[in-house]
Amino acid sequence: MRTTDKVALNGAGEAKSPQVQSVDQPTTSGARHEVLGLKRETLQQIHYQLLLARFFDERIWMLNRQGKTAFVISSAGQEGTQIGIAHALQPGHDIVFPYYRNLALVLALGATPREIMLGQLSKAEDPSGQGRQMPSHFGLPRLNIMTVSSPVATQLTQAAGAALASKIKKDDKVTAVFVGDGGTSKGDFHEALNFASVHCLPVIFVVENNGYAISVPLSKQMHIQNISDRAAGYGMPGVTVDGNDVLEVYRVAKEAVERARSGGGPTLIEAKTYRYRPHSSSDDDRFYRSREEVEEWKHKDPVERFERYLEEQSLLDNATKQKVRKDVKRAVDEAQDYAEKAPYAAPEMALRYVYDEEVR
Amino acid sequence: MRTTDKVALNGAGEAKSPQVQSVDQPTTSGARHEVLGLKRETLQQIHYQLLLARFFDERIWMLNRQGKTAFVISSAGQEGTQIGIAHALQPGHDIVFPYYRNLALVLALGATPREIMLGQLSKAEDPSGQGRQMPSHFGLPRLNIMTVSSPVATQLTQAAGAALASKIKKDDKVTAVFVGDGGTSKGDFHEALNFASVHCLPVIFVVENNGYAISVPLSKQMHIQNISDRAAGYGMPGVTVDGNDVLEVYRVAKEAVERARSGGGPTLIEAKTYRYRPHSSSDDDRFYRSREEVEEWKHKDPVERFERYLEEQSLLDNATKQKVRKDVKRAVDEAQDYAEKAPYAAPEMALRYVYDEEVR
Amino acid sequence: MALKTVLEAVRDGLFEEMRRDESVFVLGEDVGQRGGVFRVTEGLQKEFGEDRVIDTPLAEGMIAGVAIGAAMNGMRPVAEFQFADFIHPAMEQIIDEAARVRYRSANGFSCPVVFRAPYGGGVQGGLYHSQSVEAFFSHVPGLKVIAPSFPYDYKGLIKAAIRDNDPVLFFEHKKTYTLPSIKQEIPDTEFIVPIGKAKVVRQGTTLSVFAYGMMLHQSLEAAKTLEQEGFNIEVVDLRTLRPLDRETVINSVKKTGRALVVHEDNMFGGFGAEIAAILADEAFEYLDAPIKRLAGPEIPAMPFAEPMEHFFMPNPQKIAEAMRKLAQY
Amino acid sequence: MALKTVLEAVRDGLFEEMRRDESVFVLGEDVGQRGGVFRVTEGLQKEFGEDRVIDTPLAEGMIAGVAIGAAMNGMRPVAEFQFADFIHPAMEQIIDEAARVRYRSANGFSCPVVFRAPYGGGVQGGLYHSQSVEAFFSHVPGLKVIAPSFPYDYKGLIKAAIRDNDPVLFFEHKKTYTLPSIKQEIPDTEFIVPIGKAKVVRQGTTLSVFAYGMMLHQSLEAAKTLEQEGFNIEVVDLRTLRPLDRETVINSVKKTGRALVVHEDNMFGGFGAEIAAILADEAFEYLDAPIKRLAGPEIPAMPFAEPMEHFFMPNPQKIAEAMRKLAQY
Ligand SMILES: Cc1ncc(C[n+]2csc(CCOP(=O)(O)OP(=O)(O)O)c2C)c(N)n1
Ligand SMILES: Cc1ncc(C[n+]2csc(CCOP(=O)(O)OP(=O)(O)O)c2C)c(N)n1
Ligand SMILES: [Mg+2]
Ligand SMILES: [Mg+2]
Repeated sequence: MRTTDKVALNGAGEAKSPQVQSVDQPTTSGARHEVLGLKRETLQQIHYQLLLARFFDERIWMLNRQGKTAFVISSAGQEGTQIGIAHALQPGHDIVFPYYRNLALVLALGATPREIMLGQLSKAEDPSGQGRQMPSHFGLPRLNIMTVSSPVATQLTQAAGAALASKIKKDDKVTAVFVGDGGTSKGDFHEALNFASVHCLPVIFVVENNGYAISVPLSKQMHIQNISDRAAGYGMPGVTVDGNDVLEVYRVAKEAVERARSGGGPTLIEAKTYRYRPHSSSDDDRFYRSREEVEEWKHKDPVERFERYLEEQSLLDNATKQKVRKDVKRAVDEAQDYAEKAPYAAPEMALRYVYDEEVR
Repeated sequence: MRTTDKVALNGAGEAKSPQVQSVDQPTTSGARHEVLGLKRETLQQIHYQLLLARFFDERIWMLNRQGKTAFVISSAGQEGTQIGIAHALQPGHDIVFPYYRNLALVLALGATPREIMLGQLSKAEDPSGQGRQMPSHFGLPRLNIMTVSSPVATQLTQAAGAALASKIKKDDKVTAVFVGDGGTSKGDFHEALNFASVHCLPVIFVVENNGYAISVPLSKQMHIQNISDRAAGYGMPGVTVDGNDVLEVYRVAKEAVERARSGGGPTLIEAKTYRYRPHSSSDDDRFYRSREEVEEWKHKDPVERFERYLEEQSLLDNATKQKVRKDVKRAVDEAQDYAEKAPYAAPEMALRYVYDEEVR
Repeated sequence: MALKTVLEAVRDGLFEEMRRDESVFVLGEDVGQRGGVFRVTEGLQKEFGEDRVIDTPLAEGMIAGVAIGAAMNGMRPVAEFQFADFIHPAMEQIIDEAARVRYRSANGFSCPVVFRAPYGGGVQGGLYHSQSVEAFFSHVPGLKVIAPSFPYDYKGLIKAAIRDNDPVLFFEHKKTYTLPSIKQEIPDTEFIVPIGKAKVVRQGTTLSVFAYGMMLHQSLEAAKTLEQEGFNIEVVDLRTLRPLDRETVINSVKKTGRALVVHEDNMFGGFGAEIAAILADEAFEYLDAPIKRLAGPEIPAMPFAEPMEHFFMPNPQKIAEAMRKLAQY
Repeated sequence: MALKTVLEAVRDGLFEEMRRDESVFVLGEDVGQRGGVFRVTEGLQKEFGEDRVIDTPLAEGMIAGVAIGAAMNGMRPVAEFQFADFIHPAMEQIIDEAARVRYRSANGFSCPVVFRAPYGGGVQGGLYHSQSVEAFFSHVPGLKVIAPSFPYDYKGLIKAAIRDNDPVLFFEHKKTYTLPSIKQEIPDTEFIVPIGKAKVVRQGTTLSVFAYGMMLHQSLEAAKTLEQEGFNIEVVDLRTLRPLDRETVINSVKKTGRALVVHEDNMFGGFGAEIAAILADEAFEYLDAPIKRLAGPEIPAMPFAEPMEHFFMPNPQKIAEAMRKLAQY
């Protein structure tokens, strides 16, 4: 694996999303976050990341309407799952195979708004591939965020392979891989979970169950209630979690990551959640789901729920709420401003990097 | 689907294996076969078919040693499973997707020794394909025994497709598909069971778990005890059965077939059994399993067990035992005699049947 | 007569065949309620119901396997792959199974199934929504491969494919789906276009161009340009890639003595290689110039960013330039 | 120096590279305890243990995906497909993933993996144990495709493939595995054969033959026959199919003016088409005769019954006849 620091931006003058710290130590009683051992700063990070992801998401849809980006695919509604998992990992040490829906995840892992916006606008400095891929096809060597492709579910066996390498090398890394409910119907899901279980690999499989594979509802995808029920068929633990409850997601993920790191093998985590937007900017979800259904889910919004929790714990006041909103807006404005000015890769650059260019 | 009666032999002077009758009516109490509603004639058929398959199998290994056939793959040890399932089906009406291990199955379904021997010796009259395929790659249009290929597990989604067609056409057919334990690791298994369950299709999936995929033992194939445990992940019934107990196999298969036919959807049946021979005539099993293990299984031999049962029920005396052995020997001798004399397809025949030759 | 786009032509063909033959049914991802991501199957589920227009789980290998099994049991499935890019999980079923069912059983069984797939680039689809995959399948005996260019042929050939008794891959160039400039008047009366016949869509004497899909249209545009320069370009619409209409291809070059093959797919081992190889053998004595191929560059797939995508795609200017060079050789 | 078969040469190469580099490991069906169904990996598990010689479940897509993921995490996997015929379930992973990891990430990630597969017929393997699949993969940018003929090259090229920083398909002709007639003295000292270089294994002036694997050996045999008839055949061992050594191929034909390509795979869209297409373009002025291809017939795969299998396979007689015709053109 080789890095592209030449294009990975860590430049000054840039609003960075706070880095995730390694997991804090749990206490036994008290408020939920205390039981989970989450420090106040961590809660503030989570809060910031939830709002950043949501706001960034709204911004790129706006850019799409303005004709400034040809394709948008959204994490709106699923931030709770993605950020909850991110905090159970050690960014930069652990290995992550995201999928195209994982904007909130990669931001929480430490990708900067600028890095992501450069990808969204397909500019030469896009660290995921100089604009070669569609937006949201993430990839960031410095954070072990493995390059995302479009074919659904191919990342699952690859994640098992990365975890196998960690087992052979004894490098203490855990691999986390993400897939949608639709992706679980593909043979890759079966083959990956089976292999990971046979070899007791340090990997967690995260299914973001948002109820649809584009237009195809769960009822036409599978004849079971919980995707996590499939774990038993591989002799691995499986858990279903409310994906819009970031603290609960963190709890089950932390347990799974610790099990994986300590040699206990893989876990299947199903997070039940919902996407607010159409599948992508090329989709129109009115063909296949009611506005009522979408509205209903918005009452379970992961961002609002977490803010309510912080307020109940009097860890969040209105002034802070406004400040954070200002901060994320500034971060996204700056990212957009930089990315819009940034140049495209030269056309002939399309010919580069088919093979290793350093030998012969 | 089109038939090849021109090559399917039903000629006189040929020792036929008795046809399977449609399932008899069960009584509620008494001996096992009575509870299952199996008439004496059916038991005699089963007995004949068990011995025929075993004897046929021994004969083709002999032919292989004599250099008369280049490839042998064996059902020896697994006859109990295959013949038990066959009797729960309606041969010629129901649809069967076998795999290469299913010699006993196709004989029990009504393929004649001559038809099979013509395939074993790759002669022009081979009804499965005029000698184009390796031996034991069965296929017999008149019995809806669908053409077998070598790639493992590809038949599973095809069986789901055939069952989907039956559901659309309402033709009252049940599809039965067979695969080994090794084949369950391939994505096809997952995709087929999932689709069949979503659409509540009239299909039964039969896994012949003989403990090995060539040399790879179960422990390196999966991290579970029973393959039938995977059924729950698709919301379908799954059952594990002693594959060497032909009556027990028949019982679970009958239940599954009736469920399928009555609109109750698919079932996964795992039959635990064992192959006595190396994987095929190209294999040497001494590389990967002990003679002791093989011997141990021979004490659970499905043929002996069924004969013991018949004797306990005083449904079998020594005279009959000897007669049946003579009968199967004659049937196989006749088949070999005919097949050895039969001609090969002309070399240029290799060019035929790439596309439908009846149009243009 | 009615003016139709490529997309409407395919859809009309599906409607007509499903009305004509009860054994025809459609399956694929999002083909039902959604009417397909390109809306090719729009309205089918409403008319024919969920039994004959099936939204499948996401698994291309399963889609192909189910279609094959249903075909072996008397149906005529039309399976859609949402993008040709995603056909790879089905290659085992298509190449090892569909293509061999009839052959391996010596005509005992058959597999009348149609595999539809939108292919081709220039739509900002990036690496995985722009691929051309015809080279993989046109190599395989037992399969038929169709890649039309005009609405009339799309309709006539999808109907022929559905009635064919062997497996057919039917490739639809997504950039041409709604292209207004290529709309055609299509008769309301039933018609079929035979599989295996190419068509000289522009008579010429200077050189012969062989193409299909979007490249066929761009070649015609380039031919117009060269006409003003006094060159008289013959353009052959291949329509069917396997079985190839060798006679039409060879006769065209016997007439012009010069050949140019154009496709989007990369050149090395692409479909154009077979055309060139056939001509280098069977039209050798008639060749007045090297056989030329214009194709996508040797990179894994089409980049997303517009400047790079534009760099990748052949276009009328590049084609015209290739024609000029070859004409002046 | 020691006299080695093709099989021993590959095995020796694997042993040497696994000893040299801890990141090299082997995975596949039956490769461990069984030492492979052809015994190519015999002894590896004993020396390197179960962690580095892994018997996998039966799932080729998984084998490829696991290898790719391990490669992205710093390993150099050597994945075996038990037969090339069964590589199709892995095509999505090989074509869409392995071949594009470096490209799509603009050099951010790489995928140094070797996919080994025994291919080819004439061994009574029937439809599914005899296939040649090189045409599918040599078309794909981002992949390298190797198909050696002699033991020395098998060893030197498997070592080169393992050290290469990009995905390599390594095809081994199963009929040549233990062929005594082609055993070679191989130096005990370490050596590498560079990827991308063809080799003129027989100098000639009458015509040039291009082949690889079993067909290369049969072409040499045929060349001997023609020598007695006064013809002087040049034979080129392609060794690497992608990237192809265009220079050696073109220069040979510039010298002889005649070209014959031989392979087992069926002709239409086969690898020979690309060779012919390149020559029809870049060696056009030097051609004295049509470019000829000798290949398997246009049927889905090789039948099992010996008379039909024999009918399918090219052989020295057929090749000699093709040479004669071309020489006398
Ligand atoms: C192999 C493959 N088939 C089809 C597609 C087209 N496609 C892209 S996303 C998608 C649905 C995925 O749904 P899901 O896995 O639930 O993820 P979600 O988008 O809902 O998060 C489909 C069918 C694809 N990208 N890859
Ligand atoms: C897709 C595929 N991969 C590999 C093979 C080679 N192969 C043939 S049989 C076999 C093992 C199958 O084991 P199992 O499914 O348990 O069936 P069994 O032979 O034990 O009855 C393998 C690996 C194949 N035929 N197809
Ligand atoms: Mg979903
Ligand atoms: Mg087995």
